Amino acid sequence: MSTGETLILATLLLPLFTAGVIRAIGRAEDVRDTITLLAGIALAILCAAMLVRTGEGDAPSLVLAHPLPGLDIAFKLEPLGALFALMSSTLWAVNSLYSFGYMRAKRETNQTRFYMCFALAMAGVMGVAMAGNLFTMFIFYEVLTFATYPLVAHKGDAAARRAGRIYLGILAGASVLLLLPAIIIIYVLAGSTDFVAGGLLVDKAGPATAGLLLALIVFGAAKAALFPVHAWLPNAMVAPAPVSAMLHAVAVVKAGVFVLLKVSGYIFGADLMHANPVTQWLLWLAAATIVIASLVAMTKDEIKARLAWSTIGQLAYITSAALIGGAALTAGGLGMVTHAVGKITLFFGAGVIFAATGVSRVSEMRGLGRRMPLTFGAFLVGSLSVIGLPPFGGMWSKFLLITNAFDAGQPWTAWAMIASSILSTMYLMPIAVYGLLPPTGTQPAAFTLPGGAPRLSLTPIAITATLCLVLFFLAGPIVAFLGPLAGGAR
Amino acid sequence: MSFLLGHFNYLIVVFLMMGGLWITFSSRNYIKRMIGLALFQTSVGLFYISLGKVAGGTAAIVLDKTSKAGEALNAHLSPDYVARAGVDGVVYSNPLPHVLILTAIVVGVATLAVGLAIAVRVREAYGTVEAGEIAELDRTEAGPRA
Amino acid sequence: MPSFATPLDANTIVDIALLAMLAVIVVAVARTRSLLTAIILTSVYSFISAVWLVVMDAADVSFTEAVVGAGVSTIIALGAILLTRSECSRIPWRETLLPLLLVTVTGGLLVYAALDLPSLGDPSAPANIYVGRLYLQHAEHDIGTPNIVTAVLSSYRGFDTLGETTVIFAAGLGVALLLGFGERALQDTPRPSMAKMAESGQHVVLRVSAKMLIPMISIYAFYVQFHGDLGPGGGFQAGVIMAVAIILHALVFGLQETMESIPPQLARGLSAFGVLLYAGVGVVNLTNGGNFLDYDHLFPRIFEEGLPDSHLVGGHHIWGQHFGILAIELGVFLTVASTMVTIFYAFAGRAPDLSPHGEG
Amino acid sequence: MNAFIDFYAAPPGLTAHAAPLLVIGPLIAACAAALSPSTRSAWMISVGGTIFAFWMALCLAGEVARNGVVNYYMGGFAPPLGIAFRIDALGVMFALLISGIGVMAALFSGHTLEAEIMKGKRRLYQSGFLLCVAGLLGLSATGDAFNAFVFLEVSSIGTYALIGVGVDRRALPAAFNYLVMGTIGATFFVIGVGFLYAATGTLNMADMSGRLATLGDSRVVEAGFAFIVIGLGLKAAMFPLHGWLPAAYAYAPSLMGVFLSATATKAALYLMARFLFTVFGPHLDFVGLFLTWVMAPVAGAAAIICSAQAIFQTDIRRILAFSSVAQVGYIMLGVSMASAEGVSAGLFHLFNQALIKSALFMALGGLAFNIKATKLSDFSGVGRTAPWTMTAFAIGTFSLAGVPLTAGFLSKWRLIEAAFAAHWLWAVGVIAVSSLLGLIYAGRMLETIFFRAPVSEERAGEARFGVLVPLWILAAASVWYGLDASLPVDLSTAAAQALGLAPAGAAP
Amino acid sequence: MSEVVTWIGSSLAVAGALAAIIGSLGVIRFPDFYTRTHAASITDTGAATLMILGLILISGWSVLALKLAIIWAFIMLTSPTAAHALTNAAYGAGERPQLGPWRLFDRDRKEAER
Repeated sequence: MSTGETLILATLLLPLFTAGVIRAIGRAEDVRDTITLLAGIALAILCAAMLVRTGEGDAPSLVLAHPLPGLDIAFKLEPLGALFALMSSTLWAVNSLYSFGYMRAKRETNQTRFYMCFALAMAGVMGVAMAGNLFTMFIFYEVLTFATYPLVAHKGDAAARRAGRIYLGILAGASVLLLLPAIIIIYVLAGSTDFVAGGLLVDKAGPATAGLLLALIVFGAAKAALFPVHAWLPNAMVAPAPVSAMLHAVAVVKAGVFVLLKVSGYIFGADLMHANPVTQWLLWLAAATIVIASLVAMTKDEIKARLAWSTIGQLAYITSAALIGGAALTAGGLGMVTHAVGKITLFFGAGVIFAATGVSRVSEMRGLGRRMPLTFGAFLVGSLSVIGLPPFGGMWSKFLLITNAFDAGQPWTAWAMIASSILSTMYLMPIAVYGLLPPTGTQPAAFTLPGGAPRLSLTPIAITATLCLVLFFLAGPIVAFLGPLAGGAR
Repeated sequence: MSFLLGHFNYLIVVFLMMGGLWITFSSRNYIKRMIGLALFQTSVGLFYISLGKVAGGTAAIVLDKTSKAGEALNAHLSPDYVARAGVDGVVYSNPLPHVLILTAIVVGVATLAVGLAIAVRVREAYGTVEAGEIAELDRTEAGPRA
Repeated sequence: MPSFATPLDANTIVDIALLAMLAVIVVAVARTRSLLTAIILTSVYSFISAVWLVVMDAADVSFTEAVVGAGVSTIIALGAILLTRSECSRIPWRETLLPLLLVTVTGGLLVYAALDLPSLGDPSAPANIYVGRLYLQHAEHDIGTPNIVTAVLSSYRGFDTLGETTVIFAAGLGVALLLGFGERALQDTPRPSMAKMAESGQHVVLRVSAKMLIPMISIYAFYVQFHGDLGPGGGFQAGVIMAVAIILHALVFGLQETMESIPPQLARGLSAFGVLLYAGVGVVNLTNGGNFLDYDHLFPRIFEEGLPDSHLVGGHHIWGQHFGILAIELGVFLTVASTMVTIFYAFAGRAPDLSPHGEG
Repeated sequence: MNAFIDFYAAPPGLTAHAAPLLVIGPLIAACAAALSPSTRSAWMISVGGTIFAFWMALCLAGEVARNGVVNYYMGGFAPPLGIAFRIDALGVMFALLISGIGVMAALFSGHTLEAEIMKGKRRLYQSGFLLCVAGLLGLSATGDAFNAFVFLEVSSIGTYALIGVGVDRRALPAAFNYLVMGTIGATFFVIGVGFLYAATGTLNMADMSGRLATLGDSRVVEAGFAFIVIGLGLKAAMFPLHGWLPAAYAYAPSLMGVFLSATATKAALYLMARFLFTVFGPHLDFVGLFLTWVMAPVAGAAAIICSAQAIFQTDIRRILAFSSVAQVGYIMLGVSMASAEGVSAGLFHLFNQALIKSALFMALGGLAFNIKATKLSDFSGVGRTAPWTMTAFAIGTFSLAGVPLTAGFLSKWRLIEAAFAAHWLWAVGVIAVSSLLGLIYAGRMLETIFFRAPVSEERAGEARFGVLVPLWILAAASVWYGLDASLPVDLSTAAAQALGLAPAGAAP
Repeated sequence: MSEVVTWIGSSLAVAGALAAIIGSLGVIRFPDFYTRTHAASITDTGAATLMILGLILISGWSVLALKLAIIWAFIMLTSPTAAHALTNAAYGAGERPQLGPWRLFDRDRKEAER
């Protein structure tokens, strides 16, 4: 077994193994939490190693099983996947640290199941990131869905169970009804579902078929939350803050857009994306989603709901990039990373505020920044990054996305993005600004948790906020690294 | 007319079968349903036996054509017919359906015994063997145990 | 192939008359609400169909139908209504519409096909010219029994008969599982069950005639058993007749007395043993180098070589066939007789428990 | 299939007679169990008998892989005179399945009978179970139409009683209805065979098939076909003839739930496939018409309607039972495509269903010691108190709903693939919608079991070890065949070929 | 000679059949349980005797005749016993014979049926 294969296998098995260990030693809380954290760090290191190898032009691959003739569970690394894996694993490690503080502060029950499912979800994410064909990707995509269901329904009360049902209903339903048939059609047409540079379906499907397939996949990958399959995301916000932060800003939703990016680049290829008649309609729909989601976000007072709607809008950016194809894919990949880091910072902040004070409404947060300067400072950084202002990573991705949209002759999309950026300023900035600089006479809410924000949770916020800044300078290398994606698509 | 004569058996047997089936379907009483089922199965046997009848034949027990019984049998059959339809100069009916129906009759009585035994147990558990009343009891009484 | 028309001879006239009677009986069974009447009519139905079967040359089937349909079935059904109820409810006419539709459609399909069948008695009908005829031609040589039905039943299609014996065994098993082994009859006295009427000492006439009848019936059962090669009959019919003798004993002398002579455990064991015997004969053939149930290999070759040539028919040993059939017929006899007794014990030993929740 | 060539070890003498021994082994074991002195010895006989049958099935698999078809003449009489066993890849697949599930059920039976059956009757229960195994195995091996009827009855007669003798009195009317419907089904089958006999003069299926091919179409043959299909449809609980099934499976003692749900309806389906493709063959006009215009729509309706019905059941076993009927719909859908892909996908699905359903019923039955009721709400929070049992149950449920990495997913994949190959787009829709419904009832069960608070304080513990072993073997098989389905796929592909079906989407 | 014997045998058999029909008529028409049982049992033995005698004459001196004779003996044993058991059981169950002029209980019966 070559090093590359070992690496892939280790990346895949580490979270699974962690889940098993967590299940086995659930009672010993400290040991369990330490193991989670160590596993996160180890996974991040593994992913970094893979990223390096991929950057060197090496493409490790592994075939795990042959369920059916011509249909393998196979893995193959490429830049976008390596990036996605590294991003997710790093943020998992950070998020683990955050979870300890949050979960203990909130005295949540069933923590063992919580961490176990988290680890399983990470296995799903790793599988999606490294998948070598659509079939494998679908499998791990579903693993992700089912592993996160217990996290959404974590509380176990009626509201959580209902949200869990909606979550599972939409995600699994869409994937069974739309995504799976699409994959099978691709399999029947092409004889395999492998990701091929330049597009698997080139010469194998006409524009009409490709259009149908594209529509099936875009709506079938409901994790990308394009209108009208977005409804699960605001509902999933009943979950504890670390879940919302990690999964519904990073892993799950990004898995959705990641699928779209991969499908655009490696299944259809730029030509088929342009040739088929459906792309245009979908782009308009994405543009509409961008604007409408931002508008809805403005009406939400509940901070997590506001962030969730914001996420829907931001995801549609990346969906648009995937639909445009070509060089836009690079921009989409970058956007995926920067948005993830920015949004997780925001969710961390919201979670800390809630844990410390029990406040979850924007209108009640005025002046809290005085008591929690670090939290609100980081929140401000995250907001700026998500809006797309320098000197944070979000700026480059938005810039590239918008210019690509203009270049590709999609001015409507570009203008929607610009409008949405303005709107996002309007719904994000007030939170941090009023928090730090409240109108005179505001009485900030009191701490309900003795000692204020949980210490363990503050470090992660600082880390991710710093990352937002670092990404501003890393944007160039990342774009260069993702180059093969765009090149391959041409 | 001769067509009707040739198919009269089948028509009546169909009527008998359907009579049995009708009793089974329409009755609500378990015992009556079993009776209907028994009639239905027996009638299917009659259908098979009708298939195996050979005109002017005798039971499939080997007979010497020179014996008294054999001669009596062949007395009112044309030699041509005997040569065509007979084996060694004697016309027999087809034994195969008989064998099959022997088996089927046994299956019938086995089914009847088990069905009636279940009916007896139903009577003990529910106090009735009428399907409607049983369904009513199942609806109204929760979590019953026999 | 010359076309064939069913002759309008005495045979056909009797056939038509009997079938018409059967039709009338079926209508009567459907109309009556008394279950007792229905059971008696069904018994009559079986009896008339047994007569009809003789007209159709199906002597063995007729025999079976008479002992089973008119005999044992009736006894079981009577036992069942004694333990349940003897009236059935009136069916609202609306509820008869769907069954009527189903039956009409099914019947229509049957008539549709039946009118396409060859005429009754056609010797050149496909059913009669192929396998059936082959049996008539080969049975005496292959098997050596004059009764071809027995030859087919126990040798050519002996595997079916093994299945049939198993079905009977399974039925006995099922009834015993559901109703027990009549153990209640052994536990307590007096018995408020089927045997009630026979229990008091008044029935002198019954007792005397039963004492005469039971040995006669038993001897007749053995006659049927061993005469199966030559004439109608065989293990199955004999077993039922034997069981009837035992049932008669129970009816007249009381269930407990019968159970003392033939314990339920014995009956149960024998019914399993019968199947074992049958299957065992098959396995013996296997070990002697033949196929399953190939009685030609019932005895090892060495053993058979010492036999006089008189047992060879056309260079072919019918000796094994003869004894093989005897052995399996014995297995059938044991299983059938003891299973019928087991079933009777189960029904008769079940006191009518009228409380809504009986024993489980 | 080639995997089997090296994968058996039996003396040649035994291999030559594996076909009858497959049936006779359990049959003799049944008699021995009835005669055995104690419950425990009966249990051991039961396990031994089923293992012997499984061994014989493996031997046959090796023979079939080597020679294609195993013919065995009972009594040494070649057909059409005698009864012949004719075992091809399809038959071997069912023999393996039935005997394999039989072994699992026998292992399971030791404990479950203790909980559910009166003391003195357990031996007889084992005996009846073995008879049922023998009957179903006979069904999968026989090449004679009337012999098939006999085995149909051998497997059924005892079963009717076995279903009725439980702790739940509702099992009794259920068993009675099953008996009536089963007997009508079997009698219809006999009528059908009678018509075919009238048309061909033979009872051997292969012989019949040859004669029918030269005979062509006639009203007698059509009626025979109709009666055989309706009769077997009743036995197989083919929608809309499934009315008897939910109650029978739901209220029966667990052993019967485990074994019957996995095998009984499947065996009837097997026989139907035999008649559809071997005896009649899709080249006959009315068979083709029937497949396309009757069976396929009915199967689709079953898959959707019964899945929907399953969602609204309150009794957990009834959910599973309705799901069984829906799955029969899937299988029928595959079969009705009359293409090699469709039939093999249907058979693959059938194989998975057998594993899944027996595992699910086994998990529920394993808890019968602790949970005396069968309502879904009674299982609230059991996932916490009996994690091992319920994790296996969850795996089974996932496979049932067709979640990836389980065998159930792959078979649905194959079905959809086959539907595309046959250009039956509506069938793809049906499977997708029905899968979604399946996800809903699966989710409903799992949510109650894992995410609701336990109903009572007294903790319902794990199933016994003796139950967990077969349960986890079955659950692990579901996962294993989700990762590497080569065995069932090979088997089902070989089986479809044995039915003489052409590959490629030749269907209309 | 044999012609004559066959004729006699046939007429006996026909006479037996007629007796059976008359007996059945009695079963239907007689007023109460005991008279009906009486009609049934007496024809059962009488008609059977006639028929079997006729059949023996037709069959001639053979094993068949012996078998028929055994059957006759069997019927003579069982039929009266069965009739006895029936009436005995009926009497034990409280069924009483009806006494008095014919017309009266014919009318009674019709009223009871109404």
